[in-house]
Amino acid sequence: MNTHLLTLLIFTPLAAAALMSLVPSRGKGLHKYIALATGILQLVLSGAMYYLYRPTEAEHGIADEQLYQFASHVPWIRLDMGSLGRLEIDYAVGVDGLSLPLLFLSALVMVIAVGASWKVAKSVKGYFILLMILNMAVMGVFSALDFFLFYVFYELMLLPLYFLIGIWGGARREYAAIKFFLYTLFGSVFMLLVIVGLYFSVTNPATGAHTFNMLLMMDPANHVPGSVFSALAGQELFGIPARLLAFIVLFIAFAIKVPIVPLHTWLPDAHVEAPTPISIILAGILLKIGGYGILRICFGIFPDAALQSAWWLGLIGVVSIIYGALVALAQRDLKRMIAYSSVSHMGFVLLGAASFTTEGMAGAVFQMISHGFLSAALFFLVGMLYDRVHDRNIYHFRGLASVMPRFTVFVAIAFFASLGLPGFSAFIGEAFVIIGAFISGSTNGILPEWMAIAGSIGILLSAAYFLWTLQRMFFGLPRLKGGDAWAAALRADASARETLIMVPLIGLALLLGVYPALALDHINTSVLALVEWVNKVR
Amino acid sequence: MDMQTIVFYSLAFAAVFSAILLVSLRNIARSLFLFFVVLFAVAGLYLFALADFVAITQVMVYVGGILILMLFAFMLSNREMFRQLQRGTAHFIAIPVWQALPIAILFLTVMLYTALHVGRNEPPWITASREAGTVIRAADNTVEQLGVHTMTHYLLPFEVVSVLLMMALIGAAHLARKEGDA
Amino acid sequence: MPVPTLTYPLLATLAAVLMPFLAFLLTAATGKKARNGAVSIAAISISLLAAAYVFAHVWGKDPIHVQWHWFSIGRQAFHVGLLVNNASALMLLLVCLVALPVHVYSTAYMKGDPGIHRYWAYLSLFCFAMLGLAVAGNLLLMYICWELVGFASYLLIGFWFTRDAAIQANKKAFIINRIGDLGFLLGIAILYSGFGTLDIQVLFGTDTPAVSGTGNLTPGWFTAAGLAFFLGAMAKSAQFPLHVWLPDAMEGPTSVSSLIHAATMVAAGVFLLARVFPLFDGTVLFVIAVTGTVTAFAAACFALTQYDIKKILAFSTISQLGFMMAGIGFGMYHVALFHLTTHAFFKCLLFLCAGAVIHEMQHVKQKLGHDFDPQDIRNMGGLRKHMPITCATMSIAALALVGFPLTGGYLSKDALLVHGFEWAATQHGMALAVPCALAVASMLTGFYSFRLLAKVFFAQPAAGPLTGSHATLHDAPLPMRIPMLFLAACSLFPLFTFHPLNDGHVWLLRGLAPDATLPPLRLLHFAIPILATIASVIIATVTWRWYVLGKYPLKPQGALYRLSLHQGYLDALYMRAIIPPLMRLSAVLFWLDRHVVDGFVNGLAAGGRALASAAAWADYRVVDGLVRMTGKLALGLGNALRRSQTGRVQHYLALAFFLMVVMLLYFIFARA
Amino acid sequence: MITITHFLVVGAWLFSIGLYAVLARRNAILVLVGIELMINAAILNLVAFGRYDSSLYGGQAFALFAIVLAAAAVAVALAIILNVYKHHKTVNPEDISDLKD
Repeated sequence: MNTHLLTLLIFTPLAAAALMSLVPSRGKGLHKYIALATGILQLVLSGAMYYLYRPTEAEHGIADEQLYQFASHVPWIRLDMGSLGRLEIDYAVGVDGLSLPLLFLSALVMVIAVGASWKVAKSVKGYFILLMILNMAVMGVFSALDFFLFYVFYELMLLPLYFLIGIWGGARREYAAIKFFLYTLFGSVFMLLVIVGLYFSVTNPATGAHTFNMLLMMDPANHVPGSVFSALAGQELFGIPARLLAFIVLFIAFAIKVPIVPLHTWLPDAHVEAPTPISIILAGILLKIGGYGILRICFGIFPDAALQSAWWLGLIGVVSIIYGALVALAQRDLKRMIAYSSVSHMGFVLLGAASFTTEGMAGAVFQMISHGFLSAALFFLVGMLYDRVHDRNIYHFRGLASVMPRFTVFVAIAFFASLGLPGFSAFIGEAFVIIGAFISGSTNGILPEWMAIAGSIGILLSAAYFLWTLQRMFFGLPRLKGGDAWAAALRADASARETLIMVPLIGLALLLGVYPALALDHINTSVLALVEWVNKVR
Repeated sequence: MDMQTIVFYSLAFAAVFSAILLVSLRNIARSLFLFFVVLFAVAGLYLFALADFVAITQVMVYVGGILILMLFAFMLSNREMFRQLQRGTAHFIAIPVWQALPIAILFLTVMLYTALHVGRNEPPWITASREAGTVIRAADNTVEQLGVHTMTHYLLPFEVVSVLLMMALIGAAHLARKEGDA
Repeated sequence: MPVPTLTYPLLATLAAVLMPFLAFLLTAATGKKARNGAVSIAAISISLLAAAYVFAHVWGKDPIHVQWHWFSIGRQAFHVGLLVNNASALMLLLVCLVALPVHVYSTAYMKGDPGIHRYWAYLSLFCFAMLGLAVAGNLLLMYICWELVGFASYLLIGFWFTRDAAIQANKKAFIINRIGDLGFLLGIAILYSGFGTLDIQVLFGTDTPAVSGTGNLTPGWFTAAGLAFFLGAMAKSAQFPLHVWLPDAMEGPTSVSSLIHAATMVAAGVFLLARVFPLFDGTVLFVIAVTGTVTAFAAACFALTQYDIKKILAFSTISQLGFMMAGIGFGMYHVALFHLTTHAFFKCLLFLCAGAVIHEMQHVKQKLGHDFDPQDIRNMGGLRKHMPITCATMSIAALALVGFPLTGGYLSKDALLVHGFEWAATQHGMALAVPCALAVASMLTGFYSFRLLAKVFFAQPAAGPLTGSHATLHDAPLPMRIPMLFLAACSLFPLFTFHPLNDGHVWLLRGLAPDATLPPLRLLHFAIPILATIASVIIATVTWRWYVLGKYPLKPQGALYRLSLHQGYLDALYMRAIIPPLMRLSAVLFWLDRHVVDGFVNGLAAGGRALASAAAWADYRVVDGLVRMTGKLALGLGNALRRSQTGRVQHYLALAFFLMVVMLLYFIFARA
Repeated sequence: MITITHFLVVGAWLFSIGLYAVLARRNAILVLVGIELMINAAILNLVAFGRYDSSLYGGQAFALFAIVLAAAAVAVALAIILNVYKHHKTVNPEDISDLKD
């Protein structure tokens, strides 16, 4: 199996960025074509990987290297630190059924984002270079198997995002950018502490040196006896078991990304202020990094603590679902409403993950993928409207269906797909999260049944706010705040480019809804391994 | 509380309060009069330390000499300068206040601490002197004793001081002469 | 799982289900050019033929049960399965039988509508989902079809999307149906957690159904599963108090109302309950029976005073669905399905006739240029002379609804009532109220049906748009008349039995009969049909006197009258007691989100900023001041430091004293 | 009973106030007054401690010397201030920064 495929996937954007920096700013068209070509190349690469990936049952749970394919493992930093031992940081990447679908999703969303950026006019060169750096960081995060490498990519992601929101954003862009930046940084700074703690708690059995390798961190056999995060030592910090504390710290770091209530307030601001492509990336990819981090790192390295706090995670999930949906109901800004609906939908991810059943967890991963497509579609649709009239207030529109029929069809499909209409991917995700959360009560006793029931209320509420918006904005006789000027601007229905962007998103949501095995076949082995891994600790 | 203590406290209070008022007033002339009060009160305090001659000297030299010197020297000089003195500083709360106040308070704290410390554990030489009985009593004739000691034991310092005084007087006279005379 | 062999009945089933779907795709792809609906009609015709073939093969013989692997989660495989047993075969055929006339009818009824291409697409989508629902062999698949029919119904109710009432109605319909969907989904979750499978054959099959035990479930959860499924059925089949969406759903085209909101989709709840029937224990059955009865009675009461012709029929539908539910509750799901079948025909016919009337009234409205409500029965009257065929067919349908002898309705409704009394005999005493209420509801049915007929066809038109403009009225065009006549034929008894007065010979009941039956009370089988018929005749006479001869004795201002007219104020209650608090809650939460949660974050930020500026101040004044002092200390040391020198005595003094204090402090502490 | 601490406390206050005047006031006269206050505080301490030395009367003798020296210092200082005023037309020490090069 080709081991360089993954590395190629990660660093292609970097090469593209370098190439772009050589192209003078005057060559305006060229940058976006380079970006598009890079995106398509990545899409092809990740598609090829998706096709070549062979799910294999892991013998030793998720710590088994067998599970990770396209892996490459190269020593990166080796530093003799005297009494502290040797510093061992590797360039270790590899994908399993958890990360591969997300990788493919990211590649697709990146192409969509480039497509959505077609009309960017403000310093095009810088914009696309930043986009490429972001692209690389995202790919790296999903494939890193070395915690240090992961952290580097994770932090690297922040910088371009900060500038992309802060320079190309809306009216309050600086506020939103700084808020986003600080929120994420708040989480990741503490994550670094845990990483260092883990580093000193884990040794590589092959070399005897401390290591940042995630897979080695997962296996309790590699823990240094008596070290702070050793599974057996049961150390305490501030009166809390150290492993639980570390789990909570990591969880908060990732939960900010997901985001959970009450750590979600960066999201509406960031989404509202960010330009459309960045909203798409934020919703389509960034939120998934949170979910991915929780599954891969929090659950993988601290299964014991994860089990201990599963009830709380489920509760947070349920609260996020209902709270996000209720707040979405109160919105007047279309983009903000969709942002809150993201909070609600990502709550399902947490609820499913916390159930620790294969159904729930697979549902959670599936929901992440599905939400990736659908939220990207939704934000793109909002962007289409905003591009035309520079307004997003729901109350300023009425009867759009008569003005822009094609656009309305897209919106209706995206809305119904998001509210969990069967036949679309969100339904499979949400239904199995609910089922998983429900059977958790009788199989492993982690989540009480009422959480599943409460979570399903979120499905009801999502129907309420989506249908209300549909009714309020799109149906009825046309009446626009901007009058004839708006009508004229809106008369231009979805263009060829916009249709070309929407069709694959909706098509994939539909495809996954009708034939979920496409994703589930890849997800299954990893989820099974993870569930068994966690349940082994009990 | 006996009479003695009351008088001591009132004198001490008068001294300290007048001093505080002195430094916080903007009007220089009033400050100088307050200085007069302070000097008198401190002279009174000397009496409690059984230093009657020092107290008298204080009144004579300071009140009769220095203070009058200060007042007259400037009040009798040109009017412009007097106004300038009257006005004092234009901005009372100036940056140096905030540097000075902490230092002063710090000093006060340190000294109060020391004073209390001395009060609690007496220095050994005081204890020794108390035991040896070499403590000045109210009945002692301090003027006589001082005169004797100045002329005998402190003769050298006395002479040095007199020379110094002479130099100061000559210097002051030199400084005070009219411009262009040199 | 081996790939199932494709037998002809199986292929026919697939064809029946998938043809409308193909039609949907084709129509959707063709877009605006697909105006005549030929594709859809062809598709549903093929479906009808296939369904008939399947029915012939399955009825009374072995059911078709196949499944294909769909996807796996973990080690658990999920299948797409078909299960065609008697009930589904019947449903399959019934849907096709009703859908084809409606399709044909629509060609005339919807003629000239600018969005007709959407209409055909939606209609085909609905047929696909409904047929899929009938044959789905797996609860998950069934759920999918279940939601899809709801979605198609949403689209069709809001077909005229520029009408405000229509889009309000479809939103309401979908959201209330969502409540039911949640019940269904939870039911699925409970069953899945208890039995680890969702296959209907495995769960409820004839051989050794899994639910004969309670699996991993406690009895409480078992009951809860039954109630959850019932919640699903309640919303879909418009049971009290979730029925409020159905009257509003009449905003859709009348042809849609006839197919979806009268004959097929709303009956899906009954069908679902019949499919999962073994799941219900005594408690759930009792709840179902009572809810059904309440629905039947309340809706019949509401129907009494409505003026909108479609609303009357809508409440009548709700009432009849209540009858079916009660039948399920009695444990007699075969009777419920029988009533479902007869009801599908006559209620569909009623709507089609009403559609024909509305169609004509619409023409009158356009011609006269008057502004009046073409659906209001107060504007009608005397239409018998102008629309004889419509009058005849509608009368047949109404008689079937009332349960007059020689009609299908007579057979099914009386069977239901009889079983109701038999069921009450097995329960404790209070249960007798249930069949009694049903009997009263049945009489009320007679009243509102005759009222409708009398007002529309027989009475003299009141002073309204129809006086003097009769010449413009004529019977419906041929494509509308044929379906009406066809359905009228189906509403009569010969389709079900050759013995018009005894339900004991109905082939349909025999084919579906459950294992356990209630102890029969012979007397009732004679008494109830006779009593019911007599009551109907009396009611018919009374309504004739009241409405046709104009001897109406009541005043329309009574409290009961208003209660009935406003549908028991239930809708108003929802609009006041549920929606505003929910919206307020969401507004409050948003406020909290902005001001408390986000306020906390912003507060932290502000605190951070304040701290930072304090630090900056301290840096400038204290630290920098110290630095400046240090600079003074280093007066003679060099040019760099010389710049910070003030050359002022007081500063040097301050420094000196400061250092002195420091020194003193050092001594003090060193000594201590 | 008036103990030595009493004197020391009063002395401390006077000294600090004087110090403050010296550091903070913007008028040379008051700076001078501040210095006098500090000297007075010192003298007070001298006489207070001098009570325990009846053999040599060191405290009181040096108190006398101090008073005399202070008087001399004041005379010289006033002369200087006068000259400074003539030169700079101000008596605010803040404005006199000739020590700076």
